[in-house]
Amino acid sequence: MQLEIKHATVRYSNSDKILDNIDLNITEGQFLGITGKAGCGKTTLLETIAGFHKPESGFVLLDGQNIYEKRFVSQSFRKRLQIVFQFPENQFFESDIWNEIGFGLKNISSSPEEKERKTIEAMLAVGLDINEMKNVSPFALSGGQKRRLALACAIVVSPEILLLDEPFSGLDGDGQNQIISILKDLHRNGTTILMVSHDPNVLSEVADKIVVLDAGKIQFNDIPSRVFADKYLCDKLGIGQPETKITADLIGLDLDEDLTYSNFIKKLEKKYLAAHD
Amino acid sequence: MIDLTYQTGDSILHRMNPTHKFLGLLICTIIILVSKNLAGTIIAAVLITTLILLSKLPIKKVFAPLKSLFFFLIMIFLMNALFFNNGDCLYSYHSICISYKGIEQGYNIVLHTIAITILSSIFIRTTTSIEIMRGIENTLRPLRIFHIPTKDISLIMSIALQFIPVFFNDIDRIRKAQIARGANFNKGSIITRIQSIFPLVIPAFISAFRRADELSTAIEARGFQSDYESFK
Amino acid sequence: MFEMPYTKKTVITAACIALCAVLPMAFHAFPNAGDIWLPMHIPVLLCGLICGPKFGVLCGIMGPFLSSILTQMPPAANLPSMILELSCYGFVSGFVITRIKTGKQITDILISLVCAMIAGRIVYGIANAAIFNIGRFTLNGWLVSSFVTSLPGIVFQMILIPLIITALQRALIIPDKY
Amino acid sequence: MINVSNISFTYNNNKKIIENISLSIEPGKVTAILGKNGSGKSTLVRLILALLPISDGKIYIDDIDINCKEGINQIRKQCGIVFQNPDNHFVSPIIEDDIKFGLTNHHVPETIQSDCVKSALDKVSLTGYEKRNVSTLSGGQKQKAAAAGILAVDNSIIFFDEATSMLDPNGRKELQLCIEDLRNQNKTIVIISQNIEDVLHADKILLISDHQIIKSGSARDILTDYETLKGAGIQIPFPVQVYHDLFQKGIKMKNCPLTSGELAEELCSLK
Repeated sequence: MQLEIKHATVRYSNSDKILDNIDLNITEGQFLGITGKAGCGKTTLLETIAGFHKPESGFVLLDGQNIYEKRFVSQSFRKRLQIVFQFPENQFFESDIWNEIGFGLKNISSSPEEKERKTIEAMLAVGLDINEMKNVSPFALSGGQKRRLALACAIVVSPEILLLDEPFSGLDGDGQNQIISILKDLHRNGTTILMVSHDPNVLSEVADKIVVLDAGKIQFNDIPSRVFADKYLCDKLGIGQPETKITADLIGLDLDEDLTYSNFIKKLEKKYLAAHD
Repeated sequence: MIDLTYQTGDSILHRMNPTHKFLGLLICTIIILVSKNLAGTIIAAVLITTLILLSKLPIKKVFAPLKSLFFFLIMIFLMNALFFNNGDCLYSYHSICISYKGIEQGYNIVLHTIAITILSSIFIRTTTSIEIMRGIENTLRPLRIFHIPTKDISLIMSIALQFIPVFFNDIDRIRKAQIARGANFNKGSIITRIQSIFPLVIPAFISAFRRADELSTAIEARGFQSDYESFK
Repeated sequence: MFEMPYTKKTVITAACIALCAVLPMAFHAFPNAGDIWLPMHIPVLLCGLICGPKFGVLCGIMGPFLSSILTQMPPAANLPSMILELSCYGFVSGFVITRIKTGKQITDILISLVCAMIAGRIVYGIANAAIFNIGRFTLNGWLVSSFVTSLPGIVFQMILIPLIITALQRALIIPDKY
Repeated sequence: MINVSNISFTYNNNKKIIENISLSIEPGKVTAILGKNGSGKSTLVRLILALLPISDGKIYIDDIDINCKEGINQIRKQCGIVFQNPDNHFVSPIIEDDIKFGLTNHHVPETIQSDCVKSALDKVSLTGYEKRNVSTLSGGQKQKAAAAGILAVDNSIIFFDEATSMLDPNGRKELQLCIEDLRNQNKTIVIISQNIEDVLHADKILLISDHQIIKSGSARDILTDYETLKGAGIQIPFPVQVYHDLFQKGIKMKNCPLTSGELAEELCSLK
């Protein structure tokens, strides 16, 4: 699977350029974080990749095929690539969860048994209890459950590429951890994930590489430790730094290329024990 | 605010007090409707030309609404000309009866309808929707003597205006979400296309009503005293 | 009618009026079965059913008016007959649902909808005849044609409106009737 | 001064949302109610503001019981609330008209309404936004305009019910700064939130879990108590998490840090 964006420029009907000459290459099985301050074009980039904004110039290629060409079959594209928008809770309409998740499958003609299996799989993946939830209405769920249901609706077609726009916004500590573990499982099973997020801590925890956008241009496309290296630049780009990096800099601890929390604790422990021997 | 029809400008009409404009429109419409004969149409024509000159609006824009009315007006004219029979038919073929009276009445109605359409088009293009709401609010005020809660009505109108851009974005987001899930809206037979309306309309109503529910709590918290109660 | 505080009914009516303007605009964008499903009628009927006859009439008057001044749809010429028809929808649906108690919500709703639609169509025919004073002969021609053309729309509304009401109740936005 | 004595609330008499909660909101202080989604904190606020009927228990504002007419008038006069969704607050597309709606409800004479609007907008640093259309504002600005609507009628107690949860980071910063300003104008502020960022500077925090207040105390008491926070499903502050994990590994810091600055000091003084 090869997803390339070649010098794409996107502009809404009368506004100035939202995305300006974007070149991006997404390889299979990658977990790519997308960040930047408000209005830098993060969501537009995600929606352009998902086929909602035809670039003025440049292309979006999936395995070499331009997804905006007329004869490009959108059904198969939807099967391979799914997008979950910010605050996705307002898309529900079915009378119960089972049909709500199954809606995605209805448009991709697969056999009833397979539909049954896939729907159960999706509910398990997002931690929704099958027999308790089967004929509960999607509108009667809590905020966190609705967010996980929206995720289930996307992963039921087992897409190769999953795009998420701020999946944690509006959730509490528990809700966020649940979504993170779901995304980590999906990534482990080989799904390529593109995630827009403001939270440097989560990005440095889960993302292999991070794209930083500013005024529609890509400023960085690198591993977290290099993206968050320079405090002054991070403040200027409005992306902030993960707390592990901030504290490590304050006490002069070298995290060498790995900003995750577990590594931070390991390094601290090593430094402390070394000082005592 | 989606003021698709408002043309920015600062002609006398744009600056005129919205209430007077609204009352003026109502009065002109009634005059045109009441004046059955040719005189009414001439007055209307003179009135419209002066208003168009005053408002400095592009002519094409003012006459735009007539395009969609074209067939409707022809139908009205034919209905009157062919089927109106009160006696003196020039030529009749069981129910069809062409008469002078019918034809005259036909083109009178058509001309009056055109006049009213242009008048309201001028009014809409020179007044923003918020000004229109204020105009209506003032015109309705005398109805308070019939115990009609006009303050509540004007609140409802201004809430409705404020909701329009919000609902528009909601529906757009719902549409994108459903397309992302594989729904397609313009392919397949009539049945599938009608069925494709459900995943849009139901969520649109749910999110609209949820917003209304939250807003009603908010205005209650802001000490909203309904007009209706104050009348009791 | 459902037991709800006055402020909630006023704001729901405002939402329905806004939807009368937004729905045709939003669904004009893509050609799915044209205007067969009559987007502007649904908010008025819902408003009548949920908030009662008074609010239903208000929605029936303000909805098309707001839509007309914002998007020229309906054009000023047939605004009066549209207002008469929709306010009749709002009033009759609200009036009937408060009167009948068949014990099952779905039947209450369907009966109120049927009465509202019949009354609405008749008023629309008479209003058009009066305004464009077409002779008596064409009046019933007009009535018959307006019923036939909007039959698919009527059937669609009979399916859609109960679905929306149950969904609203599940989402705890409006209370249960029984 | 609001006193709540063991109120509880059940939804259509089967689901218990609030169980026997007592609390008091002192004037001039910033009180925070912290709890995860569904713990009942938003319902608690709606009960205090008489927007929902209490199942049992009593709520007093300046010693007037709120479920009488006079009580409700006092609540409306003294309390204002900014809700979670910035779009579900406004009653008019123009900011000035929306603020005037609140002023008319509080019977403020027509003549001085414009100055009230102007001064309220200055207080939330939205000077000159009177004629602006609401749909052109950002999320953070909308919440500040909502706060302006409350300041205009001079409510002395202002509730923020998860007002930052739908905002992006700079919208959130904007609103947090605005809350800080209000604090200096010695307004009584009640912040309801699920993330610790909003409640760091509160004078008193009430921790809600499973429909009950399980702990109340200063910000430092609550936010450094690892077990209780974990039990209540709240995200643990980073310094407290580090303190706890190092403690597990036998490395003991003198006292539990709350800010990254304190954490750095503790770590340096470890050697």
